[in-house]
Amino acid sequence: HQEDNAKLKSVTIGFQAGDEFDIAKSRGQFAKKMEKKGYKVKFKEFQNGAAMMQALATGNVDYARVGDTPPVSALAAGTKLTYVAAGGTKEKGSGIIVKKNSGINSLKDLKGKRVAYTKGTSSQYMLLRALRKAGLGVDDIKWVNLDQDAAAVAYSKDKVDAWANWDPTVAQVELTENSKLLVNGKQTGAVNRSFIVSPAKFAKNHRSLSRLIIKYGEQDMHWANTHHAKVIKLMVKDLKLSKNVVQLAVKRRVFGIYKMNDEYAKEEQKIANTFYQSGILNKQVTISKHVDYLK
Amino acid sequence: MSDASVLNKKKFSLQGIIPWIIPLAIILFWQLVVSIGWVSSSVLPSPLEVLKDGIDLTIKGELPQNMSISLYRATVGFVIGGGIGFVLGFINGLSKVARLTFDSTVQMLRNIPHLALIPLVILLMGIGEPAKIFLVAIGCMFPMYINTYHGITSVDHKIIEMGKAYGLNRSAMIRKIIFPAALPTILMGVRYALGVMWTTLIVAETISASSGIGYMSTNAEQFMDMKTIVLCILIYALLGKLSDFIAKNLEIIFLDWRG
Amino acid sequence: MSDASVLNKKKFSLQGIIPWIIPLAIILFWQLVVSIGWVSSSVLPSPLEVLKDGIDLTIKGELPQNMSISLYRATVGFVIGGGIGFVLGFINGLSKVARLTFDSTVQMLRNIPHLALIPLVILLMGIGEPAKIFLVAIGCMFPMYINTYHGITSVDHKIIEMGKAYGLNRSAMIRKIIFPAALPTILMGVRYALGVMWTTLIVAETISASSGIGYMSTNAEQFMDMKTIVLCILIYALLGKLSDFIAKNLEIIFLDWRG
Amino acid sequence: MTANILMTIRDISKVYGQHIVLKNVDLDVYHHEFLALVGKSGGGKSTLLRLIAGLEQPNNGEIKQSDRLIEKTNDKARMMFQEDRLLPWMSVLDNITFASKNTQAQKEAKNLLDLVGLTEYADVYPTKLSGGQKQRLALARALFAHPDLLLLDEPLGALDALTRRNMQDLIIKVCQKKQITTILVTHDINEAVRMANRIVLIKDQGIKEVFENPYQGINTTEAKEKRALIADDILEKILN
Amino acid sequence: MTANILMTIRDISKVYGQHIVLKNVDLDVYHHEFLALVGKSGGGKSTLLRLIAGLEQPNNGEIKQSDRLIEKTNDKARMMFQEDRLLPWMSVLDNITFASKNTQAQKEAKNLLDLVGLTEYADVYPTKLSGGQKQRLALARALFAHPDLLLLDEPLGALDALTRRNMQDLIIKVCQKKQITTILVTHDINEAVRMANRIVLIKDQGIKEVFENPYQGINTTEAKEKRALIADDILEKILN
Ligand SMILES: Nc1ncnc2c1ncn2[C@@H]1O[C@H](COP(=O)(O)OP(=O)(O)OP(=O)(O)O)[C@@H](O)[C@H]1O
Ligand SMILES: Nc1ncnc2c1ncn2[C@@H]1O[C@H](COP(=O)(O)OP(=O)(O)OP(=O)(O)O)[C@@H](O)[C@H]1O
Ligand SMILES: [Mg+2]
Ligand SMILES: [Mg+2]
Repeated sequence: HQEDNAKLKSVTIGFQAGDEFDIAKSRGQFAKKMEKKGYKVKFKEFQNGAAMMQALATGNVDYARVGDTPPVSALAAGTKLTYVAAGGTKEKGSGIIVKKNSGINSLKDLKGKRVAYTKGTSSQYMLLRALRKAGLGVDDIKWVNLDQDAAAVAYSKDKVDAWANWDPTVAQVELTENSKLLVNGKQTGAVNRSFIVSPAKFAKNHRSLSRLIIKYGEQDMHWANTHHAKVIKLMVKDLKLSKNVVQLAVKRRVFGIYKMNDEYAKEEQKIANTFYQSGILNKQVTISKHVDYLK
Repeated sequence: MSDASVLNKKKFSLQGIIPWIIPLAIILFWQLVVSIGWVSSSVLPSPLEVLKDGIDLTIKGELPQNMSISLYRATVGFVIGGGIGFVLGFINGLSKVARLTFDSTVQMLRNIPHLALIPLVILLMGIGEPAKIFLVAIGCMFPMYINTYHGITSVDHKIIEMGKAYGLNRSAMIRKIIFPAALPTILMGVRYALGVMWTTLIVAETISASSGIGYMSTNAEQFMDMKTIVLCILIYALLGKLSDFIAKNLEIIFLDWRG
Repeated sequence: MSDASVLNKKKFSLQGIIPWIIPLAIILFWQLVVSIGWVSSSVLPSPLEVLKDGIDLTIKGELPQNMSISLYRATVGFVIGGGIGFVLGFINGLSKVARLTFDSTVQMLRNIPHLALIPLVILLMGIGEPAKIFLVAIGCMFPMYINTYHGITSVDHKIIEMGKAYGLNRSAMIRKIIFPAALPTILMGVRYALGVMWTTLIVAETISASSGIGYMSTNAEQFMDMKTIVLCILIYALLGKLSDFIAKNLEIIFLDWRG
Repeated sequence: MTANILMTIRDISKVYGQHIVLKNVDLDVYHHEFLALVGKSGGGKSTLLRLIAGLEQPNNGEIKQSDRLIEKTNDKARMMFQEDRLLPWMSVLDNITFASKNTQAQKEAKNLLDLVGLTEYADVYPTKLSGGQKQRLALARALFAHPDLLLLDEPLGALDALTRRNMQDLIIKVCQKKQITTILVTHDINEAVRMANRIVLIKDQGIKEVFENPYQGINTTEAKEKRALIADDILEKILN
Repeated sequence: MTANILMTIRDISKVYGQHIVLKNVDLDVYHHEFLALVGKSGGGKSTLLRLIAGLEQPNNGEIKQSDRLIEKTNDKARMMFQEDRLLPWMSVLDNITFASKNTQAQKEAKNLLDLVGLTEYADVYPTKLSGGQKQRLALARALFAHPDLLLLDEPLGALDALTRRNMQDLIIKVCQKKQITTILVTHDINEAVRMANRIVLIKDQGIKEVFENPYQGINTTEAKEKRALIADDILEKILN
């Protein structure tokens, strides 16, 4: 059907440092290809998913690349958004880290321990999944809500015993703090996938644009998967992390931008259910109603 | 001031109403904006929704509990930080050597955003209650310092000289001349500090908090719970009004001589 | 003040050194703490590492670029917000009706943490440059308002009366009596506002920024780049020193009559 | 005679809290006259001047100048206060000219500064002046104005005999030249009879008596003696 | 005679910037004497008092009291300034007693308040006082102290003749009773000869002449006449 009116020239994409669009932006191909199709791409950087969802809700971005939990929270809060695409996971690079000498060797050992996480992010979901897997109750650990840098200091000074997080932070902590991943996302089922969401109305009216974005994005991701060295160099510069940290993080990650499918939607639904059951969200949402399965 | 005292009762009740006109106008405008659908209520909930949220949270006990823990942190932080700032300001105001030694450092430290200080605070104080109170104390310290210092260094040289000529010793000089003369400026510092007290809480309560009004506010932001976000903003505004009320009354009580 | 002027050159150079003793002591202690391994350098990098980081970033051009964009935002925000605060403070200081109408609202608004305002700012101003400058302006507005207002309402009634008795019209009264008399307090407001200007930036530059010292700092926080975090703290401190320097010189220039 | 009246004060009273300062005061002030107010410290002289200047409102009665009611600051009057009330942020010269829009006025101000003996202080801040110098500066400021009515509240209290005498002459000269009606508050009865053509004695919350002094400005020995007699008369009335 | 000296002033000079105020001043002040300083406005009288009180240091020379060099605030002297310098945040009564640690002193303070005629104002803030009332309050504050040396800078300039006379007597009485050495700055030569046993004329940056006045305190007609002669003498020296 006839959509994508010719007047639209500029498209705003929200991203976070080190994510899929950061790579696309740095490589430069994406914007060039889009321009050929008559779109000027504006990349807007955000420091966290919540802020990006805020910008999306107020129509300040057209596409937002976020983690798995912010869209769920936003939907529960009544934001009208649509999932237009999914990214890869960080299932091997996210999880719960502990110091090697901490004596914590299994999930059960977490009982009674202080575990750092950041409220409203994947780490909260990750922890809930991990506790369930270990047969522990929600109150069997001490939940310590901290921002990234605060958590880093707290973890290093042993103010917390474990820390739910994801790459590249996990990689960094593993390498600098003599730590290990107690459990990763693959094992807990919190795969930490990224998604690309759009304001519902925009998504409805610009489906072919969305297809373009997926198409060109996927090309960049393919490039990323096959040019690790270049991606690593790029991220070292962008994130100001040391090379071995980035190497570790990039190696265990698969980049990708895919059309939405049932499996991805179900992953999100699980998050929604878990958060609702734990009282974190006070509204149940049905993810499939907010997905555009572009064909 | 003097004309205020001759105002009759009728004018007085009007004086009580006028200050609320703009806040009310804002709320009405806001209700209108939401009602006519200029912004969707998921982006900006209407005042009524926010009120309902407030009532709900009060009934559930969440709001009173968060308020009281915040009040505790705020008060303790204010007392400690304000106290230190006052003492430091006093010493630096009185002693030239102290001033040379400390003032520059304080002026540098006060410029560091509380947000940026968090890692250092955790390093020094851990993640418990002391860390939160410490941050509030830091926040309250600076306005009290600056105003006390400024108040003391601006005391009219003539009356200090008079005090000297009447043989006041250092302590009497401070109690009877320097302190009362600096008090108006110091009370302005209290006014600032009372404001900062609340605004640092929102930062302090990102340190491993699970309660408090600042926690409530950042938590709502994470989950885009606009009703609670706006509710918190309103609560902050009302706390501001309360601080103003306290500051004004302190001025009325302690500065009655200014007529 | 007067005793300062008789100090000879030798004392002067000493006076230039003393203020740096404490900052230096802190840096030495910090180096020690890291050197003896009390904290790992991944948590708290040593001063030398931080310095190296600073030099690196300067050579790469990242630091100067971020500083200059922040400086731009800070200055524009300061001018707009400080200006509005000044005008509002002036009007409220002069007019009783204005005071009744606005003061209470301003006192309420100033209590709202910038962090909590972000959702509203995004709603009103979007995520571009204006939003960031807006937040800085909000921050600078309040200290300028409070001090201007307080300065004007505290002008000695006797000299205002004198002005009246010499037939000054309203504008001349303001220019020749009220403004100069309130200036010391207003300049104190400038001092506060210069501080707030930098501290709001860190919040403002979380709104979809990709440059600026606040961005640099939060970004470093995201990825636990402790060197840059600490570097930013040091930069903030130095900017504080700069603000202090500016404020002091404004005082020297405009308040020379206080001798 | 009424045509010649500049100001009418009718039945005014002034109360501070419980304290009655002035009660049912009536007084006419004539065009171009030089009036002196004398009376005991705390008797209400400054208060009366403040009422005339419109800086305060009476609790009762009314004051009219050129048939206009004085309801707020009296625009046609200028006042030299009992304290100097100088502006610390302005130079000595600017303290004189500060209320003037006339840039030509600079010359007159400098001239006045000469006359009060402060030529060399033109550019310093008034904090550098001695007590009497401050008072003379405030006097120069008052004489610089061109009002219909000049109110002088103890303008010469801090001056030595010689300077005082010179300043008395200066005041008389300027007020005559500019045709200014003047009300002078003074504690020095000799000063009053030397300068004023009428002397008003304030006592017991009101005007006790008005003394005519036709010998003002006359320099014969006889006039001097007559003035001394009037002064004695006033002094006696104050004491009893 | 030297045993009787309370204070020696030797060769002192005081310069403000380029402006020489006092040059090579020498003066002895005797125990329990009443000294008056007279001279033209701006002549350096207040400056000399400030040097004696130790509030300022001379550029040259030295001042000793009871053989101790005055290097900082003179602890054995109390000063009444030319301006009132009252504390606006204290009641009238507290303004008198503020420097005293003696709680018994309350009674003396109230008594003094009676004597300066401010009984009914004990509990109000000094802003409510008239110019002359403020001055009397400052005087009461000075007389309340028990110094070796009392410095009075124009204590009675704002008072009417009657009140002034009463205050003169009060000062003399209190200083005699408490055996206080007093230095009084005044513009009123008659006041000087009435109160002081020596009158120092300050002129041309120094002490021009010291006049002995053996008739102080004597109430015979002859003594009055002699005093008048001394006064005339002083006046003439000021003028020329
Ligand atoms: N702080 C100062 N800075 C500069 N000059 C000053 C200062 N204080 C006083 N002077 C100058 O010193 C001179 C003497 O002043 P001083 O106050 O001693 O005079 P005085 O004899 O008390 O006069 P008066 O009778 O008018 O009070 C004056 O010319 C005055 O301008
Ligand atoms: N603002 C005020 N509040 C209360 N009482 C006042 C106020 N101003 C003046 N008074 C009282 O009014 C009376 C008259 O004061 P006023 O200043 O007119 O006296 P005065 O005749 O000028 O005396 P002086 O010669 O001492 O200057 C005094 O008793 C004083 O205490
Ligand atoms: Mg008076
Ligand atoms: Mg003097």
